Amino acid sequence: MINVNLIKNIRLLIIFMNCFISKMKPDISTHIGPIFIDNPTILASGILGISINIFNRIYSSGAGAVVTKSISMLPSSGYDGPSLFSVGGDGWLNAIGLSNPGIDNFSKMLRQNKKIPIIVSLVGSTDIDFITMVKKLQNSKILAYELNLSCPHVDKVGLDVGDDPELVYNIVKKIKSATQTPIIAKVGLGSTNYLDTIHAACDGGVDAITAINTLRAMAIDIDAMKPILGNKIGGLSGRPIKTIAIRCVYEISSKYNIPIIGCGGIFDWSDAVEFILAGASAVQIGSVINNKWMQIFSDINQGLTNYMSQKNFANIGEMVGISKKF
Amino acid sequence: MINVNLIKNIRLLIIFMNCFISKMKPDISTHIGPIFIDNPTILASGILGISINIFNRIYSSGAGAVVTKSISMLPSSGYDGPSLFSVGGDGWLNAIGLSNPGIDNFSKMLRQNKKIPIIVSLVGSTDIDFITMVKKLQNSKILAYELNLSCPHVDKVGLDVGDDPELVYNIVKKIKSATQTPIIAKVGLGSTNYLDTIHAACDGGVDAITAINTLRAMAIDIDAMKPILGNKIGGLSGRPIKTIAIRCVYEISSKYNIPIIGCGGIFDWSDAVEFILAGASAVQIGSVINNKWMQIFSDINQGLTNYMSQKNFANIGEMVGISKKF
Amino acid sequence: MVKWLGSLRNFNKPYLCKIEKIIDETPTVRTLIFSDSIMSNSRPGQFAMVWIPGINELPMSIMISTKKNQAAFTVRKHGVNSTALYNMKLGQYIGVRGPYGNNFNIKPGKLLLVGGGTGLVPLIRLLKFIKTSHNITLIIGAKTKNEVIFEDLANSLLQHNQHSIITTTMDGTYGCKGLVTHIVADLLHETTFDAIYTCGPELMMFNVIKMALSKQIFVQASIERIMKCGIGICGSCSMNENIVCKDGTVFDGSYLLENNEFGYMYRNKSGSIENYTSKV
Amino acid sequence: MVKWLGSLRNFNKPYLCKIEKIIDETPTVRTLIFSDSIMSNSRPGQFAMVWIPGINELPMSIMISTKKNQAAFTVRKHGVNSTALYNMKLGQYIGVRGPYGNNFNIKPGKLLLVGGGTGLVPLIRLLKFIKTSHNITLIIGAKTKNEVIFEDLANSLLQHNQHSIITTTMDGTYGCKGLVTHIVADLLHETTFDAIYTCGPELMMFNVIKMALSKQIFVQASIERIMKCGIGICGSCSMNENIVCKDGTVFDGSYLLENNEFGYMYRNKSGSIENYTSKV
Ligand SMILES: Cc1cc2nc3c(=O)[nH]c(=O)nc-3n(C[C@H](O)[C@H](O)[C@H](O)COP(=O)(O)OP(=O)(O)OC[C@H]3O[C@@H](n4cnc5c(N)ncnc54)[C@H](O)[C@@H]3O)c2cc1C
Ligand SMILES: Cc1cc2nc3c(=O)[nH]c(=O)nc-3n(C[C@H](O)[C@H](O)[C@H](O)COP(=O)(O)OP(=O)(O)OC[C@H]3O[C@@H](n4cnc5c(N)ncnc54)[C@H](O)[C@@H]3O)c2cc1C
Ligand SMILES: Cc1cc2nc3c(=O)[nH]c(=O)nc-3n(C[C@H](O)[C@H](O)[C@H](O)COP(=O)(O)O)c2cc1C
Ligand SMILES: Cc1cc2nc3c(=O)[nH]c(=O)nc-3n(C[C@H](O)[C@H](O)[C@H](O)COP(=O)(O)O)c2cc1C
Ligand code: FES
Ligand code: FES
Repeated sequence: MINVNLIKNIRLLIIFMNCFISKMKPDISTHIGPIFIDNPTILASGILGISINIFNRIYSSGAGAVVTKSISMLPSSGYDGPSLFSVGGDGWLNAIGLSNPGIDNFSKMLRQNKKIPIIVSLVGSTDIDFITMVKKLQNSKILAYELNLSCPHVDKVGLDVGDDPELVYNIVKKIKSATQTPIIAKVGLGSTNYLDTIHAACDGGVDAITAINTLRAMAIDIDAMKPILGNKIGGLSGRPIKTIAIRCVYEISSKYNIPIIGCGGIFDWSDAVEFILAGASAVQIGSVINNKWMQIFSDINQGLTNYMSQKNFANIGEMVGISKKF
Repeated sequence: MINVNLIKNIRLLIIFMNCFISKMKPDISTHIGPIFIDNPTILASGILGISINIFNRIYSSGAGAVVTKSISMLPSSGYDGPSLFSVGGDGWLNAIGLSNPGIDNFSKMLRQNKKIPIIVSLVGSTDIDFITMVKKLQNSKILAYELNLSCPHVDKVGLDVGDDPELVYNIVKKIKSATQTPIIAKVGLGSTNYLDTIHAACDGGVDAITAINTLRAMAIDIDAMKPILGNKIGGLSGRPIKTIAIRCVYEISSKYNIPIIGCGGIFDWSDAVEFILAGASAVQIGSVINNKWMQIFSDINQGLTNYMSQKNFANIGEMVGISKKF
Repeated sequence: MVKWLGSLRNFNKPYLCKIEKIIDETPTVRTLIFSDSIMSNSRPGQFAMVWIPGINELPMSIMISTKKNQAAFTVRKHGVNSTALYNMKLGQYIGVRGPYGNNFNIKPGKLLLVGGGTGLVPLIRLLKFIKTSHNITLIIGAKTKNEVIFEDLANSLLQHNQHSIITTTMDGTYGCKGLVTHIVADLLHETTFDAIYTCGPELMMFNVIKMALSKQIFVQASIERIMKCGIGICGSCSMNENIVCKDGTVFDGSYLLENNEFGYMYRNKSGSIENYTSKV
Repeated sequence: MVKWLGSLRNFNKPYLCKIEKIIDETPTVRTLIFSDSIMSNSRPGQFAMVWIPGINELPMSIMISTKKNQAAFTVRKHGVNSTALYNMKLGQYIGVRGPYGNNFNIKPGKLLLVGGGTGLVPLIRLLKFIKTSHNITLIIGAKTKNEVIFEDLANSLLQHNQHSIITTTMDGTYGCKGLVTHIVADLLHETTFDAIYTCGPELMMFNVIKMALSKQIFVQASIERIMKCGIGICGSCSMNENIVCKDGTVFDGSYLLENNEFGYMYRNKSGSIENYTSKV
């Protein structure tokens, strides 16, 4: 009897301690379909993501993963400047024009990667573009591919592809049969229904969706009487787009059973929480890097951990999409 | 000889004085196709525009015209609250749900209008809805009709109509044959290409375009873990959407030869100028009314006048779309 | 660089507050108390928009609490939404945004406060702002005995002032019998005041204002209309050319009497005109 | 309520300034002067992004003006864009945003400043911040006589200091003959300094740093890379793990020597690596 009681008590103690520990330290690792990362903060594409050294610095600063600049078949210098400026309210307009060193230079560099969870963003016009690039990268350590179907200011790529669900279906399907590496489709708001693009990507077998890219926008200087961006039209990022991005994540997760990475206007941990409650399994951090610098990843992870403790969430999975219950 | 010289001098003097006067006081009246107003600031639909007394107060405060709340066939109480709140950065989310007293109550009231340039906003699902409402208003003094093809958060009206170019064509065409009063189509960014909607409206004979309405968006409270708006999803207005609205006005005016009323995120005179340089012949003022109250109309007109003097514009027509020259 | 002030409170976004105490005032009226320094510092006559998460949002006059940094709402269960608010439990959260609207202009001297039902809320807050030199007469109107609210609270708030509290019920089960307006008429017959403040049913306020003005007494009333935004954007609270949430809710009586909607009609949630007279 | 600070200047948006004065420094270098109190107060080493409306935007070190509240850019015509800036006329507008980047850490004592071409700009601004107790040696490097800039200006800025200005041209048409680095080597042979600051062609800086560190002298250099955003978002200015526009542009020499891209390679506008050696 005494023994049994003792065992019971020890068991209770262990359960109690586990509760206590899990309450003290919620688990912020997250599964985005087949993709697993230590924490849900990911560097967004096009932000600083140009070299292994930078990826390493950002990963060491606390990011769960990093997305590269969107890489294309050939090197590109991008547009004339101004290519990025503030529109106030922590909003930014950019028309970098997808400058990148091209797949050959980039794949050479990526072969050096040993330990960083790198998501390679690819941009192209045809299924052949994408397949070719994926093949060139097959010997590198890559966490996933992100297909940029949503850059709003470069012709024939990005949104011009994303706006064509059939093409999206083809691209995704062909890449899926060419590689085991998970595929993420990054969508934005173009001139067709972005939900159709997602539908097509899902049919093609995509593993996750990133939503959203920047929104087509512009600014005119009233003294110069000219558009400011070198390319005149560009993409709006930062705070102003958050409520639109939240709506998209909520809509996608209400309609499709696909893991989502939320992106757009995340500024602090509470924004990250909002995205997760809306249905995202992870988040991407873009323009805010200017204000908060690389510190932002660990700041968000810390805030998220505190929130989870306070609200008694043991892991991210419990939180994902919970606002849809109401 | 002396006489001739004197006459010459007087002539020169008059020309000089005219220059001087026109330089001192640019003309801010504006033509929006067949619509002529004393100044280019118009109260946007859904903002305070509920009664003749309010219209009168706003007109007296300096607005060039006022747009009514969107009126539907039947009275509607709108959505449960919260139906409007701030998302920071002078951005607002709303889902009022097109509450309005219905065409019968409204047309009765409108018959009292003697002198106010009132643009009546109409919302409906079919051409018959619109025609019926126009007929009920035919004995009232109305400057123009604005067709709400763009409310982003009420089913079967607004964007659900605007996203269907064929329906838009039909509606515009039928109203045009039923009334002499000018027709404005108000567009927004829905799930099809808004430029197709404009194309259809132009084919149907529309007189002007208002761009843009609010953008579909939402916010979740991370403590309540619930969407905040009673309707969950609503429309984003205010500063955050300005650069998107400017882009739309610039795009429309680059592509179609149709007068445009710019709307979205106008906060002060410099924003109004930016819209005019992008291609708008007039502007609508919405959410900023909360910060600046009714004063905003004369403030903008004053700032615009100063700007025009400084840049030597004699009238609004000279400014419209001038940024496209570059 | 334009710095984002996101870390400061955004007064125009619902801010969640935990209900820390509930007082049952009458069988149908409750006071919900919560901590919030911003609401606790609001001026008399100001209101908040109160979010009952998942249900609706309602305008509520901001009630005082006896504790520091606290505020409260006193709600009568009425339709679905006020009943949902009334039914909120201890520890649950409500969202508040505001405070909104202007406030009573408190004159020195001898003041008459005339409140009916939950219309007493802004008058109770007014009592928090008076000086000991003020002489206060407070009329508390109710339908019946168990609907009388705030009598003890008012007594304790007025302990350092020369004052009198008159309670009146329509059925005479407590205090005087009859309408609030009868008491006012009697009082104005006997004495005079430096100012009168009133909040309650619109017809009551209408009559109080007429009586006050006939005696040339400064009078202000706090007006209720349907409010959806509370901040002067949606127009639902309009009363003639006035936007009650922004121009008011407190108006001078003289101004109100010129407004031909006041006392006669209001707009329902669709914005259609409805008449008070048909409803009373 | 979160108040919008739109009326304050947004430092990250191009702000138009009128060109008020133009100085032809050499047949290919001009200084464009404009009024702007924010730029005029920038620290030595800081740069601005300069918009030539309708053409392009370029990073430019912020040059001083002798007048208050003014600043300037000193531009060498080079490719299309710098030539467009060079060709701007009096009264025309350029857009400026910034100032960006960190600044030189000015030590007390005896300082050596080593500048080549328009790399002299941040060093001239540094002279605005020195105290009369500073002893300054300034080396002005140029290819040939008519490319020597800022000699008179530096003399007048240094009039209250113990100082010496050494000019050197590669072809010996003015001042000493030979590379800047030869002068530095000679100087370090004879004397020592409390700190060395350098800006100019990267290989020149690389050699100056090596010499300084071999004598254990504190040295800082201001680095140029392709800059598209100037504010640490686009990544185009990266040099190994450093983001030059945000971590720099000023770095300690000891740190730079550990960076295996410094002195050897940079990224072109597409982000592809190019070698300096192949270009010099
Ligand atoms: C500034 C302001 C302050 C308020 N302060 C308080 C307060 O402190 N305590 C409190 O209990 N209530 C207060 N109210 C009233 C409250 O906001 C609700 O209107 C009331 O509780 C009824 O809401 P409901 O949704 O439950 O009823 P509903 O179902 O909305 O309404 C029931 C009936 O009342 C009518 N009605 C609703 N609101 C009004 C109105 N404003 N004027 C005229 N008729 C109306 C409806 O048309 C309907 O016929 C205040 C209102 C305003 C505008
Ligand atoms: C922080 C900073 C401060 C600067 N300050 C000044 C200044 O005060 N005065 C001034 O005249 N210029 C300055 N520059 C250089 C200037 O921004 C332009 O790069 C230069 O004027 C050439 O521009 P361009 O477009 O006319 O030539 P381009 O046509 O762009 O270039 C011509 C060639 O130079 C190469 N190149 C361009 N920029 C760089 C670079 N940063 N590093 C290496 N190679 C490059 C290009 O790849 C190309 O081969 C500065 C640059 C930086 C980053
Ligand atoms: C300067 C800049 C460059 C970008 N480049 C890319 C890109 O190459 N590929 C891509 O998919 N998204 C690109 N984006 C979009 C971001 O990845 C992100 O989707 C967007 O900025 C919204 O997030 P944010 O609001 O946090 O910045 C870029 C954004 C910025 C600001
Ligand atoms: C509370 C509110 C109600 C609105 N109601 C309508 C409406 O009934 N019909 C309509 O066409 N637009 C409506 N709108 C959109 C505005 O007319 C305007 O297009 C939008 O707010 C963008 O302008 P702003 O940024 O200046 O507010 C509404 C906007 C708000 C904020
Ligand atoms: S409640 Fe919306 S304007 Fe008053
Ligand atoms: S120039 Fe963009 S990060 Fe440095």
